[in-house]
Amino acid sequence: MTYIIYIIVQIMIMLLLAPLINGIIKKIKAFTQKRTGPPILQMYYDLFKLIRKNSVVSEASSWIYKAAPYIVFSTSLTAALLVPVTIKLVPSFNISGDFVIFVSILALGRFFMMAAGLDTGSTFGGMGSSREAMISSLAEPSILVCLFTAGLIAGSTSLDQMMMFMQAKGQGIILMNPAIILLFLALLTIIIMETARIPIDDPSTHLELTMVHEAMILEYSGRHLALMEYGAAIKQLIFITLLVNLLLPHDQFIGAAGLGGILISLLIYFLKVIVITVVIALIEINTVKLRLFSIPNLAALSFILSFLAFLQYFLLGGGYVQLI
Amino acid sequence: MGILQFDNYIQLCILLFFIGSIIALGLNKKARLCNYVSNGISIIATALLAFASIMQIMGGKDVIKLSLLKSTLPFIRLEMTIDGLSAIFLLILSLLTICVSTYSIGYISSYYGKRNVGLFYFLYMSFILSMIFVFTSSNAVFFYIVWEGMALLSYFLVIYESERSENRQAGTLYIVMTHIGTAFLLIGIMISYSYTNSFDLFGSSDAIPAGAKNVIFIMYLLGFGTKAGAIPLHIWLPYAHPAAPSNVSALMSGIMIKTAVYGLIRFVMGFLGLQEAWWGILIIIIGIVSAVLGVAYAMMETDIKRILAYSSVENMGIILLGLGVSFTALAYGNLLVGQLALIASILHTLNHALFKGGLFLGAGSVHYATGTKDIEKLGGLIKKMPISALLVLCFSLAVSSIVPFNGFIGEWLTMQSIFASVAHGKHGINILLILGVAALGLAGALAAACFVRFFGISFLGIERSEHALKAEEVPRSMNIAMGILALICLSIGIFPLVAIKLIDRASYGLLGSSILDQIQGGFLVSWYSMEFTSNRISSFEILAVLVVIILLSLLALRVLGGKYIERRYGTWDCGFEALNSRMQYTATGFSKPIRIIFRILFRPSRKRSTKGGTAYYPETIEYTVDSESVFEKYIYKPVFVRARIWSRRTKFTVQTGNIHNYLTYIFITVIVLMAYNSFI
Amino acid sequence: MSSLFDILSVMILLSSFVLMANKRIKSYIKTFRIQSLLIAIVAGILGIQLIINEGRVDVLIVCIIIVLLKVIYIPNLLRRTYLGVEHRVEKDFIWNIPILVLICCGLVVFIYFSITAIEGISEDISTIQLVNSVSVVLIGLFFMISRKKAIGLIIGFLELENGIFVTAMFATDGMPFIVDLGIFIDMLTAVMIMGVMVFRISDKFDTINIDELNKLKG
Amino acid sequence: MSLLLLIIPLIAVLLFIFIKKDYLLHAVSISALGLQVLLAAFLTKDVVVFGKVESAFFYLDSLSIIILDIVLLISFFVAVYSIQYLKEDLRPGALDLKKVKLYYILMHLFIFTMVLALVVKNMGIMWIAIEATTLASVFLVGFDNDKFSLEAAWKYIIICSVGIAIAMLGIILLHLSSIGLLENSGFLDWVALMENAESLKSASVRLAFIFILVGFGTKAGLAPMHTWLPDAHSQAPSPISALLSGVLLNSAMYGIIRMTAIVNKSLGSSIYAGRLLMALGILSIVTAAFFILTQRDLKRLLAYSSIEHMGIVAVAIGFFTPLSIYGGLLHMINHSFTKSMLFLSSGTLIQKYGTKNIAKIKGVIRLLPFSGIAFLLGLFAIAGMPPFSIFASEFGILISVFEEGSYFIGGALAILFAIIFAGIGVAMFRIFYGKGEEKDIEPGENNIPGAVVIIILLVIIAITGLFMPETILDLVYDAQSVISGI
Repeated sequence: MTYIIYIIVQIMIMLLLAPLINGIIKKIKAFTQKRTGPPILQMYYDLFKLIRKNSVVSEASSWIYKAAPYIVFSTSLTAALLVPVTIKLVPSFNISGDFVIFVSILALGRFFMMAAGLDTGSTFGGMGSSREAMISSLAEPSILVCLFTAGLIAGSTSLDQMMMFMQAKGQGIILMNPAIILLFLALLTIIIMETARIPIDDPSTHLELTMVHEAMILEYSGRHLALMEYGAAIKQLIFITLLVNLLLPHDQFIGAAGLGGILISLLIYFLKVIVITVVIALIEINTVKLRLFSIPNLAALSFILSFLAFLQYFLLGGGYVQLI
Repeated sequence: MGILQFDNYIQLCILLFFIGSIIALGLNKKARLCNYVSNGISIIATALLAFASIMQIMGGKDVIKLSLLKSTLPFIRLEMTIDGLSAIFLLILSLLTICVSTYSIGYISSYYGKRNVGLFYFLYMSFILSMIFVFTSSNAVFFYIVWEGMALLSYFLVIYESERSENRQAGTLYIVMTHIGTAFLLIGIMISYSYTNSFDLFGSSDAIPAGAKNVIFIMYLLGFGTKAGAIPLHIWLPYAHPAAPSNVSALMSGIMIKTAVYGLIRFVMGFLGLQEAWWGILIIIIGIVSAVLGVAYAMMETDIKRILAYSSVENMGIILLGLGVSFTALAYGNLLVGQLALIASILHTLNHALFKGGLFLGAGSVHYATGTKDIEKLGGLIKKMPISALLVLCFSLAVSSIVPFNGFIGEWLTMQSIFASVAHGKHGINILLILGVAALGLAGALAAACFVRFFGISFLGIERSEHALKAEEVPRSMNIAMGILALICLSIGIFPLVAIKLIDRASYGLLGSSILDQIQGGFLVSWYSMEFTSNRISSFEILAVLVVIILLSLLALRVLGGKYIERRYGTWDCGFEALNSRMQYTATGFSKPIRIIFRILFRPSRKRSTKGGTAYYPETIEYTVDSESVFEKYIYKPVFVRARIWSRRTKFTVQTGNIHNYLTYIFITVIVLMAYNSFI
Repeated sequence: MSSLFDILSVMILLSSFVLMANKRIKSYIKTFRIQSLLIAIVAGILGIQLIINEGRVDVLIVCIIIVLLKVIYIPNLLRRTYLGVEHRVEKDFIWNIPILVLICCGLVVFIYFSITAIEGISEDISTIQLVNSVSVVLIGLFFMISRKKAIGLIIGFLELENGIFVTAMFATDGMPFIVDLGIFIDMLTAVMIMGVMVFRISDKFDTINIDELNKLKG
Repeated sequence: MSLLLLIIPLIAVLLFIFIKKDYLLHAVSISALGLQVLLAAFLTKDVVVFGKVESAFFYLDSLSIIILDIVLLISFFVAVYSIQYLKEDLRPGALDLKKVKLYYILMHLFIFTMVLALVVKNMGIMWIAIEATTLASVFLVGFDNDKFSLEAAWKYIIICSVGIAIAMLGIILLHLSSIGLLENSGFLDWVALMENAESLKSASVRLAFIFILVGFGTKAGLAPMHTWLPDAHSQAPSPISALLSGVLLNSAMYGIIRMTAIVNKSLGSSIYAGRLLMALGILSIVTAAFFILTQRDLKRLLAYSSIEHMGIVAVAIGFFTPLSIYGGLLHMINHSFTKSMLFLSSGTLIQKYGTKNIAKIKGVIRLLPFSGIAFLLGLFAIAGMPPFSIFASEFGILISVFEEGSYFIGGALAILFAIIFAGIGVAMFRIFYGKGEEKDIEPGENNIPGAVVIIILLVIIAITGLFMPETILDLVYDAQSVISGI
């Protein structure tokens, strides 16, 4: 029973919260540019409108093109199930998954997205796919090393186990631990790379020289486009959730169990997400988009941060958990 | 019991292949009959083999010993022993061979009247037979003989389409490389013989001193590494695999290069025993390099089968990585991690056999339908051959280690074993292992990119040439064969425990440890989570959730958005008249960002030439990119060229043609020998 | 008696130096005749000695054969061959004569040292005889190396055989007779074949300078 | 019976002189060799039963009978092959009876001399016979009578004569070492020398070995005295190349083996002779390995391969353990069959294409379905691929080397074999496939009896790799104990 409640809560929060993040970021950006900007809930309106519109489908395309949005959307949601928004709710018998399968599920979505980009026969789609392929290849080692290190610290590769460990170890060590700080920075960089934000990609542009994510979904319209956008937003939220719940755990501060505890926990979670959102927005405001071939530098940065985190942890030598 | 004993099945299988190959040669005038008969025989024989090997694994811990004809020469013994390890590799062989033989029924039909089908099947069956012998021989000499026989037969299969000069060159390169590798193997075997006085692979290696074991290990590594296509010994692989007919490529890539994995396990783990940690470390390094560079090179190719061949290098890298982790763990006395990594490695071997076999068959189908292997000339095939496309898509997902296919399971287990190893590990190695994790990530992502490119460029979009336009769906038998493979891939992906338990049982005899206690959930209810203590996954659940979410989202869209109405329209072409295939992204263009980032590996050279018109508005622009493997360019070519030059030069300075020089040689020899005689 | 053989062996060695110092093919043939004569004298003395001591006549027969073959027949044959093929006189040797002779001296010194370094070699044969006769063999080989024309090579070969023969004489009082006979037949055939080939070479290549025969290489 | 073996070829030679019809020439040639093979079979039986066949003049034990059998068998095959070969060779003009006659006379004399070298007891006579092999075969090498073959023949006779003369010096020194020990009749007698080896004077024996090694080594094609070999093998008619390579080299090697046995027994250890043999052997293998790589002439390549294999035999004999000698003798047998098969098929090939240049030959398998495939498989065989017979003996030799603890030599050998394989592969494999420019060559075998012979030889080398008849193995083992005394 808790299992089903967990799934419902998890999915609902993701569905409801994800478009808000984009709204907040856009609002902050507009604010700094002395504009009013779109309403904070604009993305909800967009999605709702898109869903009701008819779709235009390219004559050159095949079933891959039509299947891709569903797969992208649902892989995002499935991945979301592996990243609990609050530990308080996690059932003892969780949906089974660790960080490897987490990465793999997202890869499934990305695979179809890139394939769909090639399916229409459009130049832009291919270009977007090609660039996405490069960026994802560069990001993946960092993600794995980062999560692997976190897993080593926690003694498990399972994401919820890792989160539980982090908060069980409590207040003291987490923020003071250099390994954790480095991991935090690495994961933050990864979020920027994975969610197609400036300085990697500009989600608001449609200039072919700079597009990555938008180029892949250029041909989409109607409900397909809605699913694609929604999936991307959810993916962004997943990564933020991962960051805040893994490296800034909060549940240990809440003693109370039961419904009250869960609600408080969720509230703190919202706050943390918004804080990170603001941080991302600030980063986006203060940087310019990188040249495509400067992206490896950023990827290398995040990899080095993860690697250093591993080394830090490794040199400090603490907290091995006997696995077998 | 008599006939029911399963060693009889293996003998029967060997006999069937032997007879079958001769029948095939006899029927070379009747191509169609030969095709059906040969494939029938090999399907039956491999089915027997599959049955026998499963029986062996399930049946018990004791081994089957067989002996073939007795050789009269004193040091040659043709003995076979089938233990769990042999059986699991035989199972891999038989699974793939059944499918490949089914596939061949359709595929070879295009050879009727053009080529000697009888000869083909003679070689094909002898090749399979030689691989069976490799997996079962219990004597190093017999192993060596069949190993060379396998190389020889596969050489003839590589040059089977010998009218193309690149095939001939590929064949020569292949046989030369593999023979040089085998020379090292021979040295290893000989050194170990000189201490133990026995060629028995199941014997004891206690008599060999530690220093000699190190040398032997290096020799085995060089020998098997060449066959495995491990970088930097891989250069033959991307030439030889594409050159063979596709069904043979499937066997070569699916099984033949796995004989190296078998050899490493059998010779090093089984016979030598693991004493030095650096053995494993060396293998890990080779694995990492092969995994990353293999797929990076795959990304640059435009020939379907070369992409697949390089991808094989990558997967061999992952397998070797697992094996290296296992070796290291065992050297440190960590049996359980060793066993886990070994299982990971063998499981990935199985997986790779299945999906790479399937991909090569898919490449064969594409070649069959379009007559070209150049993906720049393909496109839009998904509409012409939907079933093949779907199956190739499945294999592509599997090779990119994406859930819910089997490739993911292998990678997951490898990752788990690294995790367990690091958590236990000695300090220095951990840094290497974390690089292994990064390499797995990079290789996985690049593989996904590479296979999106492979699938996207050749099956999606608009047809790029006449070849693609005239394509039709391939004969049913070919799709059935690939379908079976895809099904097995999916089932292993969803119910991995069946395979894992089988491998665990099979390799029990080797280390005497089992990880089964560490896994929760019974054998029959294997869709339960695959749990390794607290790290559990269940691809079944993930798949179920995925499907449910897709269905729910369809429902939700229906409710919220009303009926789905679509309008077919041309792709947006920026307002030009008509989009045509030449405006599509090309495979070369697709890989450009990666080519530029990793330019140190590829050394790309670009050439742009314009023709006609003015400088600003030329009529045609030709843009070619050449990328060459750094290993070929900077290691093999210089060595080879230098050797040739040196050889030519010394040849003419020694063998000058002048009789005075020749007499001088004799004169000097006499003097030198006299000096030796009197002064030494 | 041994001292007489010593003197003869030195003379044979000397004759091979003279041969090496010769410049013209005609003079090679003359010197070779003299060398063979010296060997025949050795064989004659040895033969008479053996008849007196043991009643063996074979060495004396060998002596006669040597006179017939090496002193009379083969030099004449070579002379005829030479006259048949040589049209103009050219320099025939690769280096200066003094250098060649000096190398030969070095050779003798080397052979002296290398043979005396072996313990127990001189139990049955005086060292000087062995050194001299082996030196003749190697000087013969060196002569072949140093001469460009085909006939020079044949002479060198014959000198080499002379050296071997003289070694056999000194070392073992002659080989079993049938062996000796066989050797002579072989040698005669060899020289005749070589002579025929010189004609053919002269035919095909218009020269008997065998440095021209260098098409087969590598 | 040995005498009969020697008389038959002489009678055949006499007959050749008087016969006027070409088919009679072929018939006499074949029947003479057939008779000799039969005789050899009887002799072999005797040797197997009694251990040796000895008379005042002749001596045959298992060592010499093995080589004798090889000589006669291969000569027989070559004779069969020659029939059609000569017809093809002389096709452009009318059949030149004189040339055929000359060919047969010389060939049978050549065989006669080789048989003589093997059956006699006296080392001096054996020397004479080996010198006579050169004299008999020199005009065979120069049979084509053009500039190249003349040059080859000239080099052949000069170098081999010099070499053999040096061997004579060694024989004299050996004689010297036995003076006062053996009776006059026992002078230069194999058996007597072998029996009394321990009491020979070691100083002369050592010196003698050097000269004999250089001398017979020249004839056996050991580097650096091998220089005549590529020229002679490549310029001779292919059947003669087969004889030279498959048989003649063995006869010379036979002398070295006998001598090594005596020296080792006399000195009481195999180190002295072993080092020299190994040095020359490895030098030969290295030479061949690097010269094969860029070889352009089909038959020169095969000739270098012969040098390699003689080097291998020399190394095996150099180690002088029972197993290494066993392997070495087996290797001589295997090499003879394989190499003569290769030379014969190369003859067919060269006649077909009219060139020996590897670069100009293409599509052999298409044009010559039997000889071509046999040639290809023969190349694999000669490079030591299992299951062909060369592999088995190379393997045995390697085992013996490693058993002795000579890892570096063993490793070097294994790698050199691989390099040679690479060389052969790079140089030769391309000739088998593809289409040549010469369209006017029509496919099909011209030399049918030749093709049959080649296939028979191929079957022999393919089967004996794993299933050598036990009788032969026993014989080889006996020969091994004759040499090593163990």
